Amino acid sequence: MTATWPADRLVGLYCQMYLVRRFEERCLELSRKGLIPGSIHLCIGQEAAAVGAASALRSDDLTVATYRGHGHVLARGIDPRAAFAEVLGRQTGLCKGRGGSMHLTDMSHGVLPPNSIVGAGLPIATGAALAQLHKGADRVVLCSFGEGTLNQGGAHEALNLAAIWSLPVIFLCENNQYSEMTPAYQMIKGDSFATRVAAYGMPTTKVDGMNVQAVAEAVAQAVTRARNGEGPSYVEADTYRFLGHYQGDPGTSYRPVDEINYWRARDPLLLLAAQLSAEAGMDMRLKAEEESIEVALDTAQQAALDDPLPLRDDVWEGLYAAG
Amino acid sequence: MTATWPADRLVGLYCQMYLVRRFEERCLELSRKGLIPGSIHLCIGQEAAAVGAASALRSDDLTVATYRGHGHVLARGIDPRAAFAEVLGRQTGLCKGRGGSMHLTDMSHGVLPPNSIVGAGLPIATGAALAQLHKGADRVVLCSFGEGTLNQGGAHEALNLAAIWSLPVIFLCENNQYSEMTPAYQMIKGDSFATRVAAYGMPTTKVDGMNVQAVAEAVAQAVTRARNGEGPSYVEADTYRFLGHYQGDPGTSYRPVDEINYWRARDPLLLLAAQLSAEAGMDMRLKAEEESIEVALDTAQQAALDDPLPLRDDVWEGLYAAG
Amino acid sequence: MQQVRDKVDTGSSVAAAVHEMTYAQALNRALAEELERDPSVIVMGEDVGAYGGVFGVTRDLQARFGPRRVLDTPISETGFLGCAVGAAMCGLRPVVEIMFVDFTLVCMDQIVNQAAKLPFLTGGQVRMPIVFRTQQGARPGTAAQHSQCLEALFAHVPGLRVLAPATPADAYGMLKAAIRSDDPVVYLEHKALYATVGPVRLSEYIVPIGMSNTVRSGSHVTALTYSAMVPVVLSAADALAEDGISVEVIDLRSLAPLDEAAVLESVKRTGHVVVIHEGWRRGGYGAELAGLIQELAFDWLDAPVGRMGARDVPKPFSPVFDSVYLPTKDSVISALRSTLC
Amino acid sequence: MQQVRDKVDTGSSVAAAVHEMTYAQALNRALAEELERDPSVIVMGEDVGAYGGVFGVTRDLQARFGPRRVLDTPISETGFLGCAVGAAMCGLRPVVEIMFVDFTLVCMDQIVNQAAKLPFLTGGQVRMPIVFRTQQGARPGTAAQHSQCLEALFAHVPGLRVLAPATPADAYGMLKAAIRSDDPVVYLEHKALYATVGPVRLSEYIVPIGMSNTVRSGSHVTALTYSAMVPVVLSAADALAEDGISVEVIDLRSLAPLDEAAVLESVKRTGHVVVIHEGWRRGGYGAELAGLIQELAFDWLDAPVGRMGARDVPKPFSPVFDSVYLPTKDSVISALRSTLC
Ligand SMILES: Cc1ncc(C[n+]2csc(CCOP(=O)(O)OP(=O)(O)O)c2C)c(N)n1
Ligand SMILES: Cc1ncc(C[n+]2csc(CCOP(=O)(O)OP(=O)(O)O)c2C)c(N)n1
Ligand SMILES: [Mg+2]
Ligand SMILES: [Mg+2]
Repeated sequence: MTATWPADRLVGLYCQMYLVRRFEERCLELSRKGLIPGSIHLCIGQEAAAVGAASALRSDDLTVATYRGHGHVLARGIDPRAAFAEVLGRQTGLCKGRGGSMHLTDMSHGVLPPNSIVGAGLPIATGAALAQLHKGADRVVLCSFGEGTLNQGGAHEALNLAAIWSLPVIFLCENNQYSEMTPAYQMIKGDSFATRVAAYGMPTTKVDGMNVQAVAEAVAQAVTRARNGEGPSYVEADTYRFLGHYQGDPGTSYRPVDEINYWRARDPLLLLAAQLSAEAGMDMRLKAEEESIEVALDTAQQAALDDPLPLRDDVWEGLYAAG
Repeated sequence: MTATWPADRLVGLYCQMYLVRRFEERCLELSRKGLIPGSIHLCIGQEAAAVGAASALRSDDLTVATYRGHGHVLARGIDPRAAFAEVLGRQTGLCKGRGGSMHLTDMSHGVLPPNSIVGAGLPIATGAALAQLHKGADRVVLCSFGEGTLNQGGAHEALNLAAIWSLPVIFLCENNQYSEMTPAYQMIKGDSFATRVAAYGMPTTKVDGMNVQAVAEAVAQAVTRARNGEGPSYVEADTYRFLGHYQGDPGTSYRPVDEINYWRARDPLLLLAAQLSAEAGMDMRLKAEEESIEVALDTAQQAALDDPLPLRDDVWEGLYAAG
Repeated sequence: MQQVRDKVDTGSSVAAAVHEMTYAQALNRALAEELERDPSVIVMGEDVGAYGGVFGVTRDLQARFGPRRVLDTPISETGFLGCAVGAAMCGLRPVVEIMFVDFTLVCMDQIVNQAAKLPFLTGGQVRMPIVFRTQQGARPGTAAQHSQCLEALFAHVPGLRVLAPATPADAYGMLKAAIRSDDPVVYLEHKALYATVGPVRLSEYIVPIGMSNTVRSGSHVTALTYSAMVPVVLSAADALAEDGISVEVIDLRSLAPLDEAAVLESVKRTGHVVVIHEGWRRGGYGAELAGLIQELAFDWLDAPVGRMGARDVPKPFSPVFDSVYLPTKDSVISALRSTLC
Repeated sequence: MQQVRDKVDTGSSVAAAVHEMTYAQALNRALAEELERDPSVIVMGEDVGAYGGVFGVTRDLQARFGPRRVLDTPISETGFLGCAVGAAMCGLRPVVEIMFVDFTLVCMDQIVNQAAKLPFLTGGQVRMPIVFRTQQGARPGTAAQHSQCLEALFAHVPGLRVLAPATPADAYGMLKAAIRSDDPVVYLEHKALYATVGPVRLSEYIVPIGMSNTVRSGSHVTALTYSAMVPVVLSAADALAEDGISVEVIDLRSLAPLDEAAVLESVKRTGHVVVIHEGWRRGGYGAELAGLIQELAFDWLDAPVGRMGARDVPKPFSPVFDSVYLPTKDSVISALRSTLC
């Protein structure tokens, strides 16, 4: 990591992380009230990875995330109201209520469909990247996934394709130490996921996934490589999900309290706020920012709750191309 | 490699390679005459890998081979007549004519079903190994496949399973430089398949796949490890198929003549015969051995040709367990 | 709500005690008893060991039988299903859990090309005693990739057995039969059923593969169904009974093999039949039933075989669509009614 | 042998010249023309580039259009199919070759969970113009893992189009339609047909998706078939004609969507119908046809819908079984005859 970035820049990242955090906390609340149907997979604790990575992208770059993708998607600047509306199953949702929490897509913001099949996103990201090369565009593709995904064969096929075709993809592994309820390092021999990826012939880096600037810098390097036609890279962010695998899992039965506490003390928002607070007046400034985000989210959430449901008779919509 | 083995031992290996070579040349002839239906995938040129590896096994060990598996299967000591009968689709065939050339199975000789889906054999081999551990048996499993197979995701999943569960498997990669008509090194970045495998946490070795003793020794080491409960290993034998991918492919349009000639000069039978011929009387001895193999194959082939076809009405046989 | 009238109990019922338990508990119990009974039975899957399975079906099994018999796997379905195939050929009896049926699509090769075919193509040299346990079905808020019912795919493949229990009793008795079968069984649980409670006669209660269950007798129309549609159809039948319409409800339970005799007997008696399932209608399991019934009971049919299934779209997320996506009590009532007109 | 009577030619036929060519050449020609016409079309697959495809379908395309448009891939079906899915969402029109349909079982997720579902679940934000080219079918000496016909699996999945051309003309005209379609198309060629020769009207000859072809008119019985069974059924029809039995043969060509109108019109006219295909009979595509026909033409049927498919076993290797495994001219003759008795 280079020197600490100027405060303004860091405040921007803080605000995005705060937005993601609060969006998800609100989702959890809505889910508990029975207003969000089905499962939601929160990235609370992992915001620095999503926000740091997205900050390294150009607005026309592309993102391929997963079911744990709220952070990645929001960090691309999509409309929170449309995101709320989607998880609430409203017609005004990003996917007109057809996708839900696991599939928040916004092609107009470079957000391709997040995937709920573990590993499926990596090949898809290579294809998005291939299309850019093909068009002579210098857009890059950010593909995020969890460490457990590296046990899925299709992910390996994609890593190899990206390497041999020198595709502009950044593979961002958010190593949150668990795959569902299973400890990550129980499912590999040794202690490195990166070695596997390196074997395909691409550079790998490990960063502190609780430090948003560190993630942003590592991803920015990978983006530069990709944009310059030097091919894919792998960035692994060490992180932790503070809650369970999904809203129905307390996340406490299979993880030691000490471990949870250790990571919670490394909350990416707390760390950055603490760092920034050296600056005079910063606490107040952050507080003000938080409040304005809160207001925006209030408005977005209420609007989404008031939004109409899809019409039942439109159940066929989108299935086939017109004609 | 240690010192050269005693001549008797090498003659034994030579005979096996000769048996494989001649079995396959006969198959090719039978295929050209229209007597063998469908495709056959010959391992001519690669005999040292199959024979060397099998020589390191105990008779109760297990083999999981592929569609290019005649060598591996014959080297386990199965009855050539039953093998001929199978490729000819006879009721007396190893699989009663249901399997054919790609699936020569003989459970009584430790030969599990060879597979014609690229990569499918690796997970299956891990399961066979798991079953041995489970029973407290010290049998090991030899799993052979081509280098192109390491681009199939399922193969990676199996390598990882074998590593984390410390399974007694020897992964033998016969790197014959091509996957069908595609040059192997065009489909990976860099020049090592082994690095990928090493990343799962198992030892890897590369051997001259045209030197039967070298293969035998490398596999023997891996077998010892496996039998001692030290887990899987990977052995990569550099080799070449002298003919096409299958009998309908001359194998010449996509491979340079120089390359073919280079490898043909390294024919594992020629190399071993040349090495042995330093010994007095050896040429005569090998000739005699070859003749007796020839006679045995004549008999086996003729018997198989005379063997009955399956009965059409037995088409359901074997589908479900009795009862 | 549900009247289970099993025709057969092949086990010794000496020590048979009836317990109320959930579908998930019944499965758990069956697994525990089979692990106990036969040392060659092993259980594998994601989060099935230490955690006990995301639906709790394998709870406590690892603690009781150890990590060599109850194995946590990486997210490597092709890997561990293939591992089960290899193990089965070498004498083990693996019960593998594929967490959602949707994920079978990443490992179909090991089910369809390997498990289903190897016994046959080796001329019967190997047998394949594997149970592929998985769960399917749509629930409010499940989306397109976590909600499918793929029984039609599996039932098309020679070599596979396909079972779909609807009650705790069957979950228990059919899982035991599946584990003891020497053929590969695709065992389709339903996510909506795990918490349902019902009586289970323990010990040697086995439901033979291939046997349906007539859960309600009737004379006017036959309803063929299975899995989570059974209670829906039963409640439709209850409602129709009040109007004097007598519906016979058959819970097929075993989709491959099918209890053809029971189906034909009923259809020939009523002359009217509707198939109800949650898989997509086009090319669904109901297509096979319709094809078979119209062929073998043509002269007895007073109306075409009715087919109800999910709408032919991926499951849409918003629950507003649920009632048009799946058959409901109301839509079943009207289908049963209209086949009689 | 085959009388192709297409009903529609939507293209300009100004420059249309008729050439004799093989099915493989017709496919090659269609690919070349579409690559030429539309720079967003790309071709991917194993050995499709430098070598030109193991069946020669992509011959010379890489030389002509370069390795960025015609890509050789590793043996990574999940990888390159997923790559096609991603590329299609970003504006390319990938045509991927899966060498044998049997191998779709290692990458079914990308076809069924991704390509078929993403357009719908994104609320129509993305389209999926992919052609999954593959070939299926049993031939003498093909064994269980290289011989399947899996159209029933694909036709069950909402969101997919499923095509199966029987002639060089259709191979050409339907591939062009598939490439121009914005929906994912599973394009099922047949290994036994690649070398068959027939007339092809080049240039803008397009066979719209969803249109069947009545390849022989008849009045006594309707035979519904497709792919390599078309010539078999036609020869059976020829033989029956000598006995005064008039068989109408419909080559369905498009399995999803189905040309329901044409099927029903014919069946209502003849009152007798037999479906003939090479996929397994149980749960095969014929089941859907039987289900549909008995439902929509119940009162017109004089006999049950007959279904012929492969025996419900994995394809056995020995050719001695071929005549019991697949429908043959003789077995088709007797099925057509017996439906009339
Ligand atoms: C092919 C497949 N197998 C299993 C699952 C069930 N599943 C959903 S998330 C998950 C764990 C993924 O772990 P990881 O990749 O580390 O991501 P994380 O959830 O920790 O962010 C599993 C097993 C799935 N969705 N797809
Ligand atoms: C899943 C799958 N994809 C493709 C094929 C077609 N195929 C058969 S052999 C082969 C090449 C395999 O290459 P390699 O692993 O190097 O083995 P070799 O044939 O050289 O011995 C291919 C692509 C297949 N059988 N299975
Ligand atoms: Mg994780
Ligand atoms: Mg090779």
